[in-house]
Amino acid sequence: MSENNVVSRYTTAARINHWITAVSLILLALSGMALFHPSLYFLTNLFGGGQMTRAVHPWIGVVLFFSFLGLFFRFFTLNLWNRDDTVWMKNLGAVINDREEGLPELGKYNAGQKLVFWGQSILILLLFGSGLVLWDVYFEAFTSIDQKRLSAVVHALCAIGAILIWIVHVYAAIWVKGTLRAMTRGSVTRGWSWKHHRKWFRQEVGKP
Amino acid sequence: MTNSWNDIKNTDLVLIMGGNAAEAHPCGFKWVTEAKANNGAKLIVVDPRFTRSAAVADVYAPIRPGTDIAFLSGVMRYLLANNKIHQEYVKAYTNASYIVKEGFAFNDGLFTGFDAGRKAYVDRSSWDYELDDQGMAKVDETLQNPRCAINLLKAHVERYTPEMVERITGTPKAKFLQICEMMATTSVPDRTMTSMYALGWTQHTTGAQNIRSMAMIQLLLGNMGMPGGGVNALRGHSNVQGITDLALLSTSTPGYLVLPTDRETTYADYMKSRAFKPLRPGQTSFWQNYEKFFVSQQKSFFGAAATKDNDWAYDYLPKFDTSYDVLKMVDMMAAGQMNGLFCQGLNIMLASPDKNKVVTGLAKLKWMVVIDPLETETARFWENHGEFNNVDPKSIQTEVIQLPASAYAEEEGSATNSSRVIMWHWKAADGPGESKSDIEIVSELHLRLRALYAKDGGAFPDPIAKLTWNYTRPHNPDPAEVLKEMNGYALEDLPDPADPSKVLLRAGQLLPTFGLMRADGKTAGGIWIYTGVYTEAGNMAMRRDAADPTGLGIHPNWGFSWPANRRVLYNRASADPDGKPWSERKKYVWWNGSRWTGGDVPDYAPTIAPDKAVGPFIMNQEGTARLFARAAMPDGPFPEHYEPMDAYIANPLHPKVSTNPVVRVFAADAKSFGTPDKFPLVATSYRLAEHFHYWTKNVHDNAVLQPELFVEIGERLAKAKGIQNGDWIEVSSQRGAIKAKACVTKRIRPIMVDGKPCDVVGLPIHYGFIGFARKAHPMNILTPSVGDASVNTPEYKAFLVDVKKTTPPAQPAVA
Amino acid sequence: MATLQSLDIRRRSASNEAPPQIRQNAMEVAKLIDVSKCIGCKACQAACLEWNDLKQEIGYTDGTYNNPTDLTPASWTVMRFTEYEHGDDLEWLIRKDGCMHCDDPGCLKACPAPGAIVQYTNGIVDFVSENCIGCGYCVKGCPFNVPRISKVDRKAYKCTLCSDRVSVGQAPACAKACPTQAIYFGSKQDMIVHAEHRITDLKSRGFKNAGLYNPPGVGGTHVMYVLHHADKPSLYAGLPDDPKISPMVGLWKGILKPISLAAIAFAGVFGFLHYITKGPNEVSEADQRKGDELAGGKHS
Amino acid sequence: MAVTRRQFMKVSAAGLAASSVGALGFTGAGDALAAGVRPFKLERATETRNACPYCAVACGVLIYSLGDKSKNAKSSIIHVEGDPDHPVNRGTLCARGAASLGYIHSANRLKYPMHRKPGTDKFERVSWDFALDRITKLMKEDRDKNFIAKNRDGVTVNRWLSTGFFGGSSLSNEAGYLTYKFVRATGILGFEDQARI
Repeated sequence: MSENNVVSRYTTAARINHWITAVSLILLALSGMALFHPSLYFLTNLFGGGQMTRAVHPWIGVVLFFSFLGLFFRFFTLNLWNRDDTVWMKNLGAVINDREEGLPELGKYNAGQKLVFWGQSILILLLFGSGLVLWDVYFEAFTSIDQKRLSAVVHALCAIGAILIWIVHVYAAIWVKGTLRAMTRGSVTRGWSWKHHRKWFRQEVGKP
Repeated sequence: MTNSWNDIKNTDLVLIMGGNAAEAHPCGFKWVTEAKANNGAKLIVVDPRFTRSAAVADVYAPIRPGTDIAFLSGVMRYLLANNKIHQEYVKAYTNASYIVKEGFAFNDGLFTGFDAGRKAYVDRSSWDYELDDQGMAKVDETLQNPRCAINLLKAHVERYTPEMVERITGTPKAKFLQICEMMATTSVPDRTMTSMYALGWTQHTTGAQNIRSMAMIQLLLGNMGMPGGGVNALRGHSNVQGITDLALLSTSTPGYLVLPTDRETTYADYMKSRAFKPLRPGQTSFWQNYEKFFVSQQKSFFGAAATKDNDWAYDYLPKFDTSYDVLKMVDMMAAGQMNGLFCQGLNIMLASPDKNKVVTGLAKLKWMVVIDPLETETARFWENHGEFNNVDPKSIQTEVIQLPASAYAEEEGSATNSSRVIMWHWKAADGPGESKSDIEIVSELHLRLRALYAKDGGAFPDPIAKLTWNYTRPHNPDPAEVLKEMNGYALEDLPDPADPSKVLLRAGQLLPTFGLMRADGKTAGGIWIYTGVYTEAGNMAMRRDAADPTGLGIHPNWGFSWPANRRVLYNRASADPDGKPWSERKKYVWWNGSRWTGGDVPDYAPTIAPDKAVGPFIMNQEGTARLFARAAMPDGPFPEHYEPMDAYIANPLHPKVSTNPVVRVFAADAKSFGTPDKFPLVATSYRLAEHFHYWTKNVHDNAVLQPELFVEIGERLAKAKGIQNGDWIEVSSQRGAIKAKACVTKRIRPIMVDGKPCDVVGLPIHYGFIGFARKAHPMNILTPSVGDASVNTPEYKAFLVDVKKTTPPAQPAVA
Repeated sequence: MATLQSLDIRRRSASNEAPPQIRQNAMEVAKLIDVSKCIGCKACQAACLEWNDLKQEIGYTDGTYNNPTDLTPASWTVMRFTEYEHGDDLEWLIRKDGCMHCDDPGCLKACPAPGAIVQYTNGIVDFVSENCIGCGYCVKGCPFNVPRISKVDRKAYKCTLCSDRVSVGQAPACAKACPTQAIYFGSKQDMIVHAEHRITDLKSRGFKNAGLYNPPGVGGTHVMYVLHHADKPSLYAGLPDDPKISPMVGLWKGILKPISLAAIAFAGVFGFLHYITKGPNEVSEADQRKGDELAGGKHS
Repeated sequence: MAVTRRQFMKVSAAGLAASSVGALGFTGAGDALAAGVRPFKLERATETRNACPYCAVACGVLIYSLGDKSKNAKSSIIHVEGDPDHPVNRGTLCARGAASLGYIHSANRLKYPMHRKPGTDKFERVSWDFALDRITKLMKEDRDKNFIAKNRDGVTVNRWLSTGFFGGSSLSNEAGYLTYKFVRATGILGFEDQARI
């Protein structure tokens, strides 16, 4: 399992998969927000102007969808909800205030991470579906204008949801020191593992 | 048009029947909408189909194609029976009181004088008035004599009861009577009705009589010569009026003069039958001036070569034995009797009925010249276009020369619209490629032919060699110079007949009016009715003063309206016999105590006082209009309903004489007529608002607006035949079959004819195998090669077909 | 006519910049389409194609008089023919379809590209192609289903009310061409007055429900109809009875925009405050030790 | 909704202002309020008065062409619209007239004299001289052979029946008049236009 003083947390493939997803999501958020709010329209310059932004956004969406699909199948079993998660959630206040001592030992993911996982899974599915409805270049003929209007609202709401979750996800990674390296180097420190995902750590140690 | 486009705004009631003005003449139809919006006018549309004119009508009535005379005769019966006629007008301005010869009669569908062998009214002598010993027509002012024209008319139309009208025309009785009542409201002096018709009335074997029926109604109602009245032919091409005036017609010469027949062996014979003497005392009988117009015309054509000694070059004109009209020429071509043909802007392959017969004829020609701005089917009749024109070029030995002509925008000149207004147009740019104007092409042909005859001699070269062509630029004459020649000028000084010491006009000066034309060779003028269009004051066709001082839409200083810049014909009739307007509301031209005055040029000698009792219809020998036509029509002095040649039913009035008995049928076509057992549907052809004849399929945007041939059928018929909207269907007639897409519509409903439902099929004419619109079978594959008894206009508007579902046509490999 | 030439901007899509508000008295123009006078001749369609240099593809007939069968990027107006049978009577209702130039334009509201859709002070709603990004949001914003996106350049197109002609004091090409004055153009006030005359005439001819179509749901329009059956606009090939900007679009382009940005901002601010008040969540020495122990007592 | 549109917009505006802090300074005020109306294309085009070529309403049209007819500018027609002065059409045009620019520039306009030899399946381009000489030669051959000077009764009839002429009905009067003179002088009786059909 581990070599020296670190614990392996993500394989290279998983990390690549994550970062493709992450980059896609950021680009989608930037291009999407550019088209969503006039104050952010200047962001279209990042993509080569309005026409280009409109054109590439859905394609990035396709990349994100399939990339996220990879993450989903990679991790969904680990993100199944259990009794400990419920306890953890009930003590969210303690978590936010960095007082995790009394909480149950956690597996690879805590309830917050699982919520991020399931939240993004559902939202990306909805974004993908509503995005296809809005993707007039190829799919204009398949839906009515009313369906497109509904999709636009769903797409916007889901996008905001996804961005908010993403903010939580990123902030958590920044706030919880030692997290980031899991996705940059693939490993975490033993101390980090002990502190945040002790049950998982025990399993990892117990592996032959 | 007896009146003008603008005059329509003065009307109180518009009858569109035998036409579809909204689609065929949208910008003229504007004046109908103006009359409706600003004059409270009502619009009646009578048509086999609920057209786009009907879409804005107050009343629409369906009618079976080819039964207009029955409808209109029924109207006349209604007006006469209910005394809804303009009594004083009818009495004073028509021949109602004239006594018709005892011998005249009408029995079992035939007037007196019919020769069954020659299928003609050979002896029309009974179709005339009783004359007194002065040669004047006898009249009975009290109208009591049963032989008075109006009493004979009453008896003639008595058979056209509303029930009979419904039985023949399919128009529901209630609708018919509603329309009669509306029309009857215009029999009062201060209300008028206008009639707007087009090919829907002319393209029948009874075409001329259709129009005559309407003219009679307008006379009974007192609507002729009135603002907002008249009988208005809405003509087809931009200058078809001018070209008709100029007599590009087999037996005419310009200005409605007539070519001699080979029975008129001498000039004296010819003139004898033209000099129409008055039939009532003191009448104008304007055609008495015929010789002045004829001689001036010959002087224009042949200059010094036309002299009194050679009877003004009488023999330079061909004499006709029969009318060589379109149908006759096609028949001759198909019989191999013609070698050469020119098609100058006329797409004969689509324009003449029975396309297969036309193509047979074209293929038998030795040579054909096509002069046109556009590609035409005619020019490429020898080209294989799959099933749309399935011919073998190798087997067609016709030599074809196609010459590119410039179009309207690329040349200047004048044109005459349907209101008889001659207007100038200016050149905007050169034509494409090497195209030349028609003027240049015709000039080149004439000069080269003339040179050949000068060099080699040949058959009777005189008229060619002596034809005046002394234009400044003979190879491409200036249109203004040509218009001057048409207008006419003095060849010698013209002394004033009242005071011989004075000169009215110096030699070389342009004639201000045809009143100055002379029969002694001192004046020249190509077309007398145009005289006044180009005077010493300048080119009147160029006038562009749009002012309308009376507000009646006269616009007297816009262009030049022939004759004599008159906008409404017979306008003397707008005033009562005392010269006072019939009503203040319809005031137009009146006697002011010393002369005729008003907003328009009076159609009358300007200083003849009313008490001289000179009739307003000065072109007629009687001075009055004719309810009884005398021998002017070959098929009867009264209109009579005859079935179209493709007869849907046996004529209920006289089944033994079902169709027009004097129609000319060529031997080759004797078996080409359909019968209802094989072709149980009544078809009619028509034009669409989006297209102009066969031209605009070459215009991208028009092809966009109506891209493809369709056939309109009613829902009942579609259901019976299992046809859905947009299905391909085959339409067949005795002449052939075409494929087209079905347009299933509520706008064609079955009508009850002679007790059984009759379905109408509508066929737009515009499509062929040349152009940007979808290729199609020319629709004239279906139409019969037979024409009107008077003028041989083909019967495009009523024929029998059948329809069935079919497969799409195979598209030819090469587009 | 000077005011007709004023094409000052009243609204501009996706812009925070407030248009100049000083010039308030520009004459509002309108096109009045009198359906009762329309003969469906398609002169307006031809004039529109010609003036605007549009090259519509040649289609096929579908067994009706509707050609082209729908609005397209190159056909900014089409005639829609409806055969309306009631009892024994038949009416052929012919409506010229095209942009209505709403006073409260849904397209402009939906458009995300700054300046791609503008509304001039004279009421014309115009698409400015160079700013258009082809997203199709205008299609979703429009209550009349008018804008069309070109497959060639992915830009939105519709009737401009011939803003180029109006800007030099000319009537739109369709209005000028219309043979029967079924299309009439002038100030909106004049058009309303003219419509009243027409309605009076129609009522005298038995159309008791004749009226003006100037739907308040979109603040009125600068293309109005005189209808013989103003009580049933939908008879005319589905003209909306009571058009409004869809509530979906209202939500999407209205309250959702500020709320969303606020939520994102809030999340960011919350994180920042959390960080500076609570400090980072770091692994303690003790945790590190325990971790090492668990892993086998190795030290780092 | 209880909120009116105006109130709603105010709320939106406030929210917008609050939420767009991060975007301040980026909204390109420079290009903000310029909106490009398509330039009026007839500004200095040459206007020529003409008449619509189609039906016999003969509407007045204004033809606009490129260039000012100066020596070095080749006129080319760019637009056709109704002549507002013309009493009949008063500036209006129908679907045919309004699209007549497409007739002027139709790809199916004829540009050169063409000749189809008997039995062949194509037109070949020829010179005007060839075409005109060929036509007059064919005319003379047929006329000299088939001209009827006298009928069976010995009456001078001077007619030529084996060649016919279908004339256009959209020619100018002047072209029609010259056509009449040219054709009638040859003795042709089979001479018709669109009027009858």
